[in-house]
Amino acid sequence: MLQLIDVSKVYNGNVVLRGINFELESGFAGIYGPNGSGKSTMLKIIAGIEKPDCGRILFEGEDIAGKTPEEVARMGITIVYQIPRPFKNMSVIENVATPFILRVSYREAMESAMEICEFVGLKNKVNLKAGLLSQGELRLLEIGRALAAQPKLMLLDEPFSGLDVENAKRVRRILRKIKREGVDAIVTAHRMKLLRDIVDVSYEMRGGKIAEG
Amino acid sequence: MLRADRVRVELNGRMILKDVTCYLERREIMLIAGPNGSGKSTLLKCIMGLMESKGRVFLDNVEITHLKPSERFKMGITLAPERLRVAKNLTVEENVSISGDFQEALEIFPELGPLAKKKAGKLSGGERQMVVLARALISKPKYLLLDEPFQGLHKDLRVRVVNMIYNLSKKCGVVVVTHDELDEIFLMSDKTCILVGGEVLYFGDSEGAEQLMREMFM
Amino acid sequence: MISALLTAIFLSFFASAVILNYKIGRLLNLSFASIFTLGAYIYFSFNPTSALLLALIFGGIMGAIVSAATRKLSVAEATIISLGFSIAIEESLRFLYRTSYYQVMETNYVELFGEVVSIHEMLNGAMIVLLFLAFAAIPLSRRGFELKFVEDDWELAEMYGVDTSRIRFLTISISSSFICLSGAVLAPTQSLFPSMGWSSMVIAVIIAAIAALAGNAGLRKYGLTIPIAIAYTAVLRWLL
Amino acid sequence: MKKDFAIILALLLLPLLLRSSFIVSVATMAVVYSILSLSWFFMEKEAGWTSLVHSIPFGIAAYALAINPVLIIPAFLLSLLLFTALSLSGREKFVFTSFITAIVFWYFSHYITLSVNGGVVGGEEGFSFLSIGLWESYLLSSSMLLLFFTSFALIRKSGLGLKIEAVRDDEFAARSIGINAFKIRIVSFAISVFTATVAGVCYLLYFGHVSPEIFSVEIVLLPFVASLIAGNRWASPIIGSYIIVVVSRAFSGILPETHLLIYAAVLMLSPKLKRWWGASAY
Repeated sequence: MLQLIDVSKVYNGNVVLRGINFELESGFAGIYGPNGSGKSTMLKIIAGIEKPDCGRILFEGEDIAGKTPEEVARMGITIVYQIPRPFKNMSVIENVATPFILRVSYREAMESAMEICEFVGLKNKVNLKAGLLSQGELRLLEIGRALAAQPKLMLLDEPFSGLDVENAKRVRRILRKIKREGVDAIVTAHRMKLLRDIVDVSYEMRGGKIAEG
Repeated sequence: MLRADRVRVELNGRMILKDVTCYLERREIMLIAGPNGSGKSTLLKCIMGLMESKGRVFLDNVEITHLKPSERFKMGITLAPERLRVAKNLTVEENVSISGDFQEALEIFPELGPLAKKKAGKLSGGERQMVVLARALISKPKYLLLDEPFQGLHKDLRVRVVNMIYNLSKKCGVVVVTHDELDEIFLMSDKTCILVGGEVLYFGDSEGAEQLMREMFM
Repeated sequence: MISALLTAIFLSFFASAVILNYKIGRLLNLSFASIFTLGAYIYFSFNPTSALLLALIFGGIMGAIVSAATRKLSVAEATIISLGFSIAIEESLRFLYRTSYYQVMETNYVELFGEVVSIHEMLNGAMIVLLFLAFAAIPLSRRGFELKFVEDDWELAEMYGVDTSRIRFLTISISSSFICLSGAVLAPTQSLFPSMGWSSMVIAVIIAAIAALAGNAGLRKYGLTIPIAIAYTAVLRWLL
Repeated sequence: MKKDFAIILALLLLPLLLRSSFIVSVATMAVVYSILSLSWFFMEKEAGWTSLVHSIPFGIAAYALAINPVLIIPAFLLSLLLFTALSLSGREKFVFTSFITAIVFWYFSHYITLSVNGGVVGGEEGFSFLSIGLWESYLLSSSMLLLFFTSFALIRKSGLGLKIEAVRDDEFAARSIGINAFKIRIVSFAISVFTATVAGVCYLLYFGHVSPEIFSVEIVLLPFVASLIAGNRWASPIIGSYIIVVVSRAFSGILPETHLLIYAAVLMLSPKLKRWWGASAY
């Protein structure tokens, strides 16, 4: 369903991605590698936030390399940022309801948002301003908001970074639930260990190159 | 001794640092580890005085909490900031000579020689990191705070910087913040401070942190 | 032609002050409009020599107050505060001087390159050129290097031992003092009313914006204000 | 929100009970400026843009109606285009690009002239139009104020409101969940500009005359000052407008420019006031 063909990216003279070839048919794919290896850049390029310098990105047979972030999002690809970007002056439930608004009425959106809040375990904080959440709760909120966009493919950029053991476990549980629901995802992490039990296939990224491993 | 005493930072109603206390002597290396967003860089900024915070900071038993960053610099604290921070429209030479003599920087990183007249904004990541490090090193600090010093560096350069940190610790205190490639720095550090979500999870001798570090990062 | 050139130099001087304040003080200093007017009013309230001195002092004091009031604020907030000061000065002038002044100086005219120019205008021009050169000399001075660093990344400069708050304070005070002086110098050739400074202010901001678009490095952007100001006055003369 | 509505209703009904033409004339002025301030407040609080250029949709609308009522639509579109163009400079710079634009426009507004039957009208003098009478314009503008106030309350509890707020808080995050941020920005501008346009129409229908003074710094700053002076609720811009109009009327005999001194004070204290009212700065 997603296919990257010879994708490269250069930032002021630094080659970040060199000829990435990557394919995901279904399920969860994990990418691990050290900082600066290009994991985040690859996800950003898929999500349309960065433009690749060359190469093609096929999603369900269509080339999405030149599309804007909102077009890509509407096709069913949603990104969860490494550093959470909540709508910080809106309440938790409004944050989650916003993606639903594009499809359904206000009331239905709020109801569905409530379900999602329950799903990610933020049910008792729905009326709190998002800016007041802790780091772990913000990550859950981000995942909830991404789910609310009803994606076919989720891009999770280091979902475990910045979390203590307890919150990391919560995120892991939620990712497993998402997997059971049949959503596909690409997940990145520092170490393979973090991903081992949730991904179907894992890749290693180093110096802008990707290899199965 | 450089000591941060119950440093606390609140931003828009959210706690970024919760009563962090840590200290190091001169001729020691302290590693500050922790996941992204756990407040490591914020702690360094508080020690440097770049951020408003509650709590106190002492340098050799003198309280410096109310001093400006420029005054703290003159007392011997230098910060090499993260994200390859250079003055983009200034040349490499100008960038470095804010804190000392450019010739000394050349002794540390001869690679900067041919780049002297180039705008720092046009450098690659590794070259920028060299500028950042050179600028910090030639200021002859008593305490050096390094925020992600290995960002953008290649393998061989990384080894050089690790050795440099070790040599530096013979005469000054070094604080290193990093969340990547911990092994080499961890093994030579005297103290370790692990931050998670703005709280100190562990602070003390590095030997005692080994088990925890292996669990969390390695 | 020559008087147009003098206007252009005045405008580029004003624009340079705006850029300097924006880069180092991190605010669009709208209080310049009224500080300029203040200078002109001071000229009419005292004898010429002491007026020039008083303008320098008053301008400096106003600048110091503005700088103190806008410390550690975002650009937008600081700009709005400087606008508040501008209106406060303007209204105080309106309150103190119920009438407007207009004075035509009796002066001798000389012919220069086939054009009649008043001696007074020439003198004014010379003063403004001197002020402009003084401005241009700041980046070349010993402090100039630190200034350049502050312009580019003030936080970095602060952590490497540059006292940015002092530099900011001095920059805003000195430039305000110069603007006030230029108001006093130009007063005899202008009609006076409390909002007279605004037209120069607005033109200066536009020139500064164009110059800042064109170049970001050190002295060049100040130098660039001259051709832009000349082009501006030329267009204006052609239009009207 | 209900409390705000009650306050406004009380403010609007009071002059009707007192039945004094003087009070109604002051109140009408306050209501017209309230609509303007409310349009500004919508853009500041809901969409996150601090504008100092609301005098333009307000003034252009009045001018357009005075010259030829058909021109209202191009006037609205022109203002919207201007807002959009200025917003390209980014949120932080919008404050001063908009201010400078407003001032430049004020200068040029003195040259808006028309030749009618061989004579030239406009310029410094401005244009005249029919006034619909005191009581009529009071009823018209207060019903407009109520209408806009309730529709803003409804918008905030709707999908559009959520989208506008999402774009305000984090444009990038909003885009990556599929919201067309630029379109939403223009929609929020259109709402604000439309409200200001209606305010301009009410202004002209009441005074029956419009001159370049409508573009002056005073009008530029009025919504900003009015919204800051009385808190950070949705009723604040309206209460603030009442305060400014009443104060400048009360002191008009002693010191005609009193309200400008208030402006200066509010501007100088603006960050303090914002913190005091607990408004977050964008």
